[in-house]
Amino acid sequence: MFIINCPYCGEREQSEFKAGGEAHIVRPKQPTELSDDEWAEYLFMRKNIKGIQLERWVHIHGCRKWFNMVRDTSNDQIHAVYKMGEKPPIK
Amino acid sequence: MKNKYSIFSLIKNAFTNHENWQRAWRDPEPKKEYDAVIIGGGGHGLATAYYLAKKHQMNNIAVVEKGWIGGGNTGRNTTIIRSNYLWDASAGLYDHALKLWEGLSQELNYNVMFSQRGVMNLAHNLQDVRDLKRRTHANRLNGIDAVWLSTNQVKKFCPIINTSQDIRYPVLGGTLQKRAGTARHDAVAWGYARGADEMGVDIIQNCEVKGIKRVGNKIEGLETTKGFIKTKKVGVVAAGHSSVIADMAGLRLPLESKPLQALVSEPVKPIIDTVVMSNAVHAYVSQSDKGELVIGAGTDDYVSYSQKGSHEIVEGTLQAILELYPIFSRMRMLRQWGGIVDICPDASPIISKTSIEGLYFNCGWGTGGFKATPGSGDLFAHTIANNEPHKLNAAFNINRFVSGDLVDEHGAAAVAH
Amino acid sequence: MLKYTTSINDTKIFDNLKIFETSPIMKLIVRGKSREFISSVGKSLNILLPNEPNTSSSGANVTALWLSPDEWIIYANEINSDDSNSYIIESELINKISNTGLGAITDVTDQFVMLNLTGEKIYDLFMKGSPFNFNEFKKKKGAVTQTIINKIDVIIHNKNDAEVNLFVRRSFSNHLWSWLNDSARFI
Amino acid sequence: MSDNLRTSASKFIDQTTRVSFKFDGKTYFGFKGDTLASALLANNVHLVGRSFKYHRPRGIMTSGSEEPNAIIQINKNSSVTEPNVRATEVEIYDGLEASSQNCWPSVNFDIGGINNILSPLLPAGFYYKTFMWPASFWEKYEYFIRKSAGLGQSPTEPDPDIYDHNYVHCDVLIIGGGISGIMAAKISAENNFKTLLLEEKPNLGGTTIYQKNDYFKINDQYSSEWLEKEIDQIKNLKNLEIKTRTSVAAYHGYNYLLARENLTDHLPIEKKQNTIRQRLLKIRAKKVITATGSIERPLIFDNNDRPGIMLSSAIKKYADFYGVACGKENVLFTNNDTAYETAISLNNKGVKVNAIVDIREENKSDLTNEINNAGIKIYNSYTVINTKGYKKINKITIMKLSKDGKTVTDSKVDIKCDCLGVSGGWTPAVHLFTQSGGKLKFDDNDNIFIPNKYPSDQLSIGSCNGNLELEDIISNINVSLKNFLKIDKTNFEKLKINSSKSISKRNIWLLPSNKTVSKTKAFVDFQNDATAKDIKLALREGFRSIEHVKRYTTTGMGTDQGKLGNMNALGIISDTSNVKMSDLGTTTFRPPYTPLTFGTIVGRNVGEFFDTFRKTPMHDWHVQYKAKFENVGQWKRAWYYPKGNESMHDAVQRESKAAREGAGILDASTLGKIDIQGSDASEFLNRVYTNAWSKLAVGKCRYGLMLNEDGMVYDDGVTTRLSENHYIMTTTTGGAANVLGKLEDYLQTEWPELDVYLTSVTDHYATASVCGPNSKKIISKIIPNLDLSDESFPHMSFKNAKIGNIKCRVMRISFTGEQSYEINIQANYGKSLWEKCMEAGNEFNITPYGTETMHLLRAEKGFIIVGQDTDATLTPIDLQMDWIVSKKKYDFIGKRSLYRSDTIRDDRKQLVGILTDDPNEVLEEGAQIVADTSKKPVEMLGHITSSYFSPNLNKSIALGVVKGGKNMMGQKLFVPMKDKIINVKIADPVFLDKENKRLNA
Repeated sequence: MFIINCPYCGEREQSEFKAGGEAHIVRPKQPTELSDDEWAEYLFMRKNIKGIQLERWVHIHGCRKWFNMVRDTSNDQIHAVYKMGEKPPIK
Repeated sequence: MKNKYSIFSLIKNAFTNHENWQRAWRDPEPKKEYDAVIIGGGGHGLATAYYLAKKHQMNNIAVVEKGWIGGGNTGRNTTIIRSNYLWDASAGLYDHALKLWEGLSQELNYNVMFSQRGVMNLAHNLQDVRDLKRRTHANRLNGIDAVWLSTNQVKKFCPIINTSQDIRYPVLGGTLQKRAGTARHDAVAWGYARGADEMGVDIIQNCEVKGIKRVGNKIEGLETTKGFIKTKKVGVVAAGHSSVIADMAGLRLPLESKPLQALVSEPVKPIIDTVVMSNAVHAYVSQSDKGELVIGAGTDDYVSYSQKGSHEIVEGTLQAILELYPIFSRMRMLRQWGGIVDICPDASPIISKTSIEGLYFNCGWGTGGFKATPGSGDLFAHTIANNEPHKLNAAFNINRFVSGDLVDEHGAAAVAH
Repeated sequence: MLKYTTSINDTKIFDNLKIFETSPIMKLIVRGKSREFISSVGKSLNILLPNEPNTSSSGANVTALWLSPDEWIIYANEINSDDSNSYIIESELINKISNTGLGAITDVTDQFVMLNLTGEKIYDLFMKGSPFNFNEFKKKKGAVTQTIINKIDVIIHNKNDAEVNLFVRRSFSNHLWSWLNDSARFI
Repeated sequence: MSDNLRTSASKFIDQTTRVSFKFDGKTYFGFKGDTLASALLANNVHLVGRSFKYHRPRGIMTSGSEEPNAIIQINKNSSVTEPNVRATEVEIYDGLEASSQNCWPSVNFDIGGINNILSPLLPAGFYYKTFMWPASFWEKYEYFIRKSAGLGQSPTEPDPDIYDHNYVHCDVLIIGGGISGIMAAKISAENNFKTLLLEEKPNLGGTTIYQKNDYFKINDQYSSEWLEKEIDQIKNLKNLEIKTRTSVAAYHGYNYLLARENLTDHLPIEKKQNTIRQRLLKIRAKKVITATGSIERPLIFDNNDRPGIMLSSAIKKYADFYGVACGKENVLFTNNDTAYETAISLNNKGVKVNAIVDIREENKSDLTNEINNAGIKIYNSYTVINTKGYKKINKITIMKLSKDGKTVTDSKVDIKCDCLGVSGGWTPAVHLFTQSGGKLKFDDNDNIFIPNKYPSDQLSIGSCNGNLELEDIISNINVSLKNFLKIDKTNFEKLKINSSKSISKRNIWLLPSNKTVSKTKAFVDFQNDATAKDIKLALREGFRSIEHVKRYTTTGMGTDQGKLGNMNALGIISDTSNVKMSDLGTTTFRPPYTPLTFGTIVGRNVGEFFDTFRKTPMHDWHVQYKAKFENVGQWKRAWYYPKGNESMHDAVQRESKAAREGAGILDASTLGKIDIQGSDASEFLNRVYTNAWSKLAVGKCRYGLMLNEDGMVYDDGVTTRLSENHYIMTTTTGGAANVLGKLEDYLQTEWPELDVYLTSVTDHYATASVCGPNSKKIISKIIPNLDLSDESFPHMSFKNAKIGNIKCRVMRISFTGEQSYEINIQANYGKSLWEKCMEAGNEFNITPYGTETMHLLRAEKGFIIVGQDTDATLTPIDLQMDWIVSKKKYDFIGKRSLYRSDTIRDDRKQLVGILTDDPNEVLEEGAQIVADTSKKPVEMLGHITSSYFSPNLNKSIALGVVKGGKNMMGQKLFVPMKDKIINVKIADPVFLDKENKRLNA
């Protein structure tokens, strides 16, 4: 079980959080203008990286805020967390 | 066959103190070129190679495995085999596999210990009842031997289940597929490996793929830790690592790789002689030939390749086990482990050509791939050999995620264990 | 007239531990972001809304707990009568905040059951079902945390040495209550 | 067999308290402080079990949790009996009952012993090679395989004991209370770290605490005496908590560890009642110090498994700690000095040591002289080639080793013995370290794997770190702890230490004998009967990887998880296949370190606490009026209210009629309620619902349908505009939490620019829904001053109201098709409101109805239930709800997916009404629908989603999804059941009051 440093509440146990998958997949502003392929890319296709991944988490049993995380999926080491809308810390 | 297995060969070899058994498979260095290369030496990959050689006369082929064969999900799963799926496409796929299981030990001359001890799926709320009845009706019409059981029939078939109606999520009934059961996971990989090797397939272990060479839209070969291997056809059966391989070819897949855990108890004398699954409370249990209770837990909600999951998942599963089997409270967990499962949004697999000529993917089996091993291998071999899907895996193409024609076992029936 | 029926309405006493429900206690969720919002709430309640995470601030009539950067729960320090559910503070805030578009005010008086726990054994009890690290929390008067106890969401306010107020959603309160009592047998 | 081998008094054993216990039905006596193993040995009982495969007689081999043989069943009682318990860990108490396992009829005469004779036919993996003919026979073979496999018996009754959990957060966790752990604990605690010290055994001090040997001294005292003083001191340190009988089971990432605290297993039966048996500690430590010690290795030679063959260190512990001699004629067989310590201990107690067989050519150490002085013969450069004695060893045969150690020479020498102590060196217990993700390196000098890379803030000290000698242990602790705890000095820097050094070394993994390996039975994994020849066979057959060999031979897969066997297996593999140990690597050590009771893992989360339940404010009323309940998510919802011994069907028919003819009342408090405020609230609703909201007037209600981004129906409910910028949304009962989560997600991550606040008020309101022709009259009695005229309070509108002083909200909305009012009031007034409604409705025969009747009533009107009529594969178009999908809106969640090539197809499954030709035939929900039953496999067009007998229409009705159903109105189809085929036809899904007269009546 990880220890996650919620950008708002500080270090908490993983059981207070929920994972939300790959980060920085922006919802298309004009979905109707996308082809089926482009829409499928947004909807289903994922990098599913082995290694350093940027992903979304929410402090569901705490402040209910979504935030982003830099995590190495090969060993589960968390390198950083950052708020929604912020740029990922260079790493 | 160079050394056929039987009671007689055992007796014969006993006289020479078993010093004359030959290798089950060779340990060759890769050739310069193959007609096809399978990436991934798990059950599905080895079965694919076996059927390519057996049914499609492609003998100049290789299986490359970055570790040791059968070391991935093949050797880590809870070995449940069943075909009582809801949708026609799934039923067709999994029952094709089940039929192959029924003759597999003889086909391979290797005892995979396929044990048709039956699989029960329990219902714990009214919607479960609707969903499971819906499935049994569909199964019946698809010629699959699943039947609905009342709570009393459940109790009769597996007396140690707590069917009291006062518990938190009482058992309201269930389904039973008698032809379903379990098999010895390692034996499946080893049996297919031995069979494929016999027909000339090179099984190359400790050989990791580092890159995929393509010219234009055509596959040219693979960069591996044992050098470059030239080939025009590559079948990827890399389970949790599918996305990693896809990335080498510049593809993205609709997959997420998540930790799935399982555990076994200490071995005891026979106490439960069937397989019981409960999606609602997340408990899957059977007893191995060795006497261990084999228990499947759920997946974590985050992507991970660490082969470790969180303890809370295991705890939750054992809570459910004790809710249904209070008598197991004093049993002890002997071993717990994790695997990496690649999950599709619709919880159905992909057995498909790709946009790249000569590149084929077999992935997305999620938590339920073992049961499909022979069928998956057979159909993937067909797809690779003919560059066209078999009618049984046509529905499991990658394009369904674009067109929207999903095979949503997930939406229709919880988790596809 | 309508009878007032609380969810727990019981008091349990163990060695070094006492638990009971305090009611009726007015509770409001206050949402907003702007500085203007903060000061306006502050004026109406004459307390400073705590902006430091996991803290609280207390005034003459109400206590405010930090829940998130734009969310606080405010609860009355004294119980109010049970034959009315109109609160001056609420209407005051609705005028000053909701109606001016500065933020949102929501009455959650019965959304949450407030349990009061006193005694040396409070944290031994929590340890049985909460992954939260109370080592520092218990030393910090006024500290606030949202976490889980036996899989149920709770808000915990360190009111005083060996005294906390615990907020739990009403529909979960009976289950939490019986779990707390069962656990208390073993501390 | 009853002769007493208790040799000397031991202060660790309370010889004044006799404890009586039963083993295999026979009564024995031991003392307080004995383990079952020590007590049995004191009674000269070695034979305690039979091996897994060959059923060979096996005796006690070790003194700890690594025991592979002495695996026994505890207790007869079917609810508390426990299989596979290690006799070496059980502390005896009065009334303890234990028995041998895996033998029949008895451990002394076991039919299964036949397998030993058949063993030539049972090499590694034999079962993969046979039992294949005839194919159909596998189940029969398997039946017998299963019967002979397995060890003990599972309980067959529920466990009466209580288990518990505790979360623990500390600065420094120290695992292991041996000399290293104790020193570390003192240093840590005295430097103000909140420290927790865990020891799996009942006492602290490890092996040092009974070390009384002139060649191991600290500050000129016996190391044991010195350590005792240290232990007394640390017991009073305020920062230090010490737990014994507590074994760490798992070491996960981020220093998260699980430990099992054993509280009652050692207590007499009467003291075990109504208290916690075991507690699982969930420990989060800032720093972890692993001091788990090391495990002695057996030596691998022919017939090395007989009862009476034990680890040399175990013999020493039984003598020094328990005051028990394991034999009267002892021989030690070793490749290192520790066996000499054992010999000295035995000799000092006057226990006869016949000889020491040492594979080393020579041995220069202080201990050697001591042995010589004692006149004990040492056979240097000799090895044991065979042993005799079926149920107890009585003789060994030794031969001289060749220079290269590959063969034996000269003549055989027989040595008589009833106990053989073996020592193949020491294996650091790195299990927890590797579980945590730590990487090992191989030390060729001592032939051990030791910690190399730490994955988290942790440290290994003592012999688990490869420091096998007292002096190294202490000096290493001084150095490493300073830097680990960032302190400048430790308490132990000026100790005076004398410790005998073991200089000469010789290691032979598989000892040669005068027979070829394939003719020997040299056991590597004792419990699973895996022998050296099995390993060689596996390699011969091409199983190269260590994991392959493990799985093929089952080495290391017994209940001891290879604690004794794995290193020797690796060594043999390395020698046979000429791969360096360092390249070979180890198998993965998986949690738990020692088997962990299911009950302990689950704690008190059983029965009532298995899962949370949620209750509405009216719950107690429903109980009082005998409602049957349905689980909906975590909620307990009233399902129906049987009167007297009314059946469910009759109750539901009665409730349904009453609701349409008089009045009905439903507890709708479980529906999710989300308070939505902010200047962009309307825009927000436009984006999350398929229909348009901007134009909804204040005071009006509207039904909304929510999709997933994939276009499939996700949730539905009525949302009311309370004021310009204030809405209240209702969701399905099961969907509430997910909907709020999903909305917050979009708000925070996709549309942060929107000024909208969401707050759950599900629990704040109790909701009573009164419906039926008399509903208006009833409401007017409860709220007299509320204008209920259709003009001012039409269907789909809302009013604030007061009942006495209590504010409430009244919505005129209907899920039944009847005129219907929903009163939302603060939860604590809910029960009273409900009672008021019952009272006011009494004259109109108001009837409380549950979820089942609700489902029936809405089905009569063709209203869907998300999750029952939908299954995440249906779009609103499929549901024939095109009317609710705004064509004008630019975008909403899921819109784009509705226009994919397969989602716009016309032949998708669509929701339709279904009527049976026989109006009394009620279809089964889930039954499939077909057009043509002749061709196989039958093509399924869809299935029945909802089905009821409607008392108001006096016929059966059903909803279902059918391929292309919307263009098949009136078409005849079939529902094939197991035993019959039911004729049906497609109908309009609205069966009752299509014109909605009743709503406004």
